[in-house]
Amino acid sequence: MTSGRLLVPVSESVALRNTVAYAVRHVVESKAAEGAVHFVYPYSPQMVTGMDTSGVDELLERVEVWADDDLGDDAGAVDVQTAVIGAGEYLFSPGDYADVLAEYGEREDLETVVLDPEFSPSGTTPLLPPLEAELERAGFEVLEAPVERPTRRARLVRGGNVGQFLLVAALSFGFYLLIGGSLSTFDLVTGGLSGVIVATVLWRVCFSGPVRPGRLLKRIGRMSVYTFYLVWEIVIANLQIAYVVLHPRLPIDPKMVEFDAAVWSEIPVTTLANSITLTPGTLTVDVDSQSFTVHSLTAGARDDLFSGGLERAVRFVFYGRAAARIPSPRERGEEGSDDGGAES
Amino acid sequence: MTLLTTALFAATAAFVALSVVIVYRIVRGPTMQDRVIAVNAVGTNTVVVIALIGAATDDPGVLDIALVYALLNFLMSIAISKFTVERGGVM
Amino acid sequence: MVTITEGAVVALLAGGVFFGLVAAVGLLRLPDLYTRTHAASKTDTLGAGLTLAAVAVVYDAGLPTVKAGLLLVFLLITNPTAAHAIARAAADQGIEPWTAEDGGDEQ
Amino acid sequence: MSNGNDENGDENLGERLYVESPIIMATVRVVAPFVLTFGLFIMFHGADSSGGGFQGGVIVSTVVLMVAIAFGIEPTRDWVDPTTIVAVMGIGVSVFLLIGMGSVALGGRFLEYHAYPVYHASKYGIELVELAIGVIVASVVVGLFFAIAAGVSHGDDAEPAESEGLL
Repeated sequence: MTSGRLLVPVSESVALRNTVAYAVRHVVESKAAEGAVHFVYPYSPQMVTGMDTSGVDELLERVEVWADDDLGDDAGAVDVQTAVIGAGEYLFSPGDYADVLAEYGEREDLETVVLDPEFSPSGTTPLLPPLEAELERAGFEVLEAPVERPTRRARLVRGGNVGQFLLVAALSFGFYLLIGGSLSTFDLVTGGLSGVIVATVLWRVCFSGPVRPGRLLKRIGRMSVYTFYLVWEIVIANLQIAYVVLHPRLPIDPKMVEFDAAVWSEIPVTTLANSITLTPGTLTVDVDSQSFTVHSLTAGARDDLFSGGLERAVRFVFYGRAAARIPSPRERGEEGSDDGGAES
Repeated sequence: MTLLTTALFAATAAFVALSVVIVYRIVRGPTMQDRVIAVNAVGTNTVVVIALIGAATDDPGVLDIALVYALLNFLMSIAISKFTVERGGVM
Repeated sequence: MVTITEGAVVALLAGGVFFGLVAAVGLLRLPDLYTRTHAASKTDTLGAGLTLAAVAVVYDAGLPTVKAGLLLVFLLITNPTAAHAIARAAADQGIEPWTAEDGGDEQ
Repeated sequence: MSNGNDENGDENLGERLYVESPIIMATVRVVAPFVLTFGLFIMFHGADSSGGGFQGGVIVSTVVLMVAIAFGIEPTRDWVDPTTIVAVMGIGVSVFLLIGMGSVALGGRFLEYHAYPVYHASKYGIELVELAIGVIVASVVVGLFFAIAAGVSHGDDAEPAESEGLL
């Protein structure tokens, strides 16, 4: 039996985001007529959490935003509430916590408790197993939010051809001789052996598709040009960061922005993402196929990002000169798709 | 001591001191990611320190150790990030 | 007299230590995880880069120079990836970025 | 919130899907062959430099751990296949034993390389033994990693209590 009315005690914890998602999903799936999730914070002034009431309110507010996020279209069907309980009482043992939770649960007619696996309002004391027992004795059904999440994975091993095998072997052999720094018979033999081993193990992992040597050489050539450009950008970026960090007033205006980059496939996207991370006040937080979520430190950094110099350079490396002329994100109208954060 | 070794040792000392400063962030947190990023920074500094000591004492073999350390540092960062995300915040 | 090599090494080391310092100060001063990641990923990488360049110069174009260069390339590839991994984990756990409006000095 | 994962919300009702980061995967793809070569280099140069079988073996196993972290443990398990690990471990142990017992058979003590009627017997002997140790170390580390990972992850019908015990 699954109940559609849940009581979720919350505290500052690393698994909180996940617990909220689990509780919301649980209610939605139960298809209960009067689904409800109550997030409660057992608060006691004596607790040594270093948190005052404003911190608690902020936490509950955050939880509510997450719950709305997860509910999406079902927002109307489920009643989400937050409350601070136990204020003014002295909460110490798991029994105390169970008592205030049980009292609240009975008042609000909730039958199931979802526990955060990292729930620990009193700091470091291991509270969970005894709390679970106490709550079950009080007549609640107790669920612990699972920590594993469903995962979608990319393919590890891809198709390959002989060219790929030889290329990996050659790369490995060359690298072996480079770090060995000698051309003695011993090094040549062991180097060849490791080339074969490395290629056997990794030949279908290293490349995303069949290798075309001509195109690869061109890319490597353009890559070396790009490296100089990148190093220059990195130095400029760091001087800017140094100015910002050492400035007495810390003139930063951080903000998350999202934009769709005009690069395709794995390696170019990664090159662009890592270049973004290394250059002016920008940090790639997430990439979903072409959509980049970037955290930017200053308004100037955002400007540079949208004017698309790096993106153009990466396109030049991987697709040649013609592709470099694709318009910049600003010209494509990508600018302004700010995500959350402050208004500019 | 030549000027070079003095400079190298001075830089080594500076990087060690900086790492000690960063330890404040590891202790203070507040989130686990803060700690990971600080540990990662200390790791990068350690790689540099190993390389510097190698250069100052003229022992090129030490560079191999620095390389391995850099590798482990990277592995630590991605491992912690991945497992915290995949297990919903629980290590 | 100071030779060119010595001058280059000292200059590179000074630059490296300076950016290492910026990284450490940034890690302590900046208000939230994401901004701190900026300091750690960029500045520390350049600080390490300059210092490793100094090490490469010290070894005077031998095999160790190659190794120092490899170490540098490795750091340049992996450090931003590590920073991305950590920032991604933070975003996934719902840690909100600090904005100028939050103001004040939480920390 | 800005994790692009919530877009699939229709099919899985607020359940947050975890997608491996393409950036980490690509980085690992690029770095892996070089790390593996480096590990093998350290293994082969056990006799005359700072390297050795043990260190090299650990670096080699790092490659597998790196791939497992970037691509997920399940696909990696399919890729390397635990029986391969056990087989490799067996080969390592038998090479070690063969060299060790070979010297005994030729009238020396265990691992006494001079017993072999080969030029530079001691050098090649140490080399081979280091190699065998490296292979053993690498396969043991990888095997342990998969064993621990299997214990922690919740199977479809595993008892929750059981996995908690292992954590």
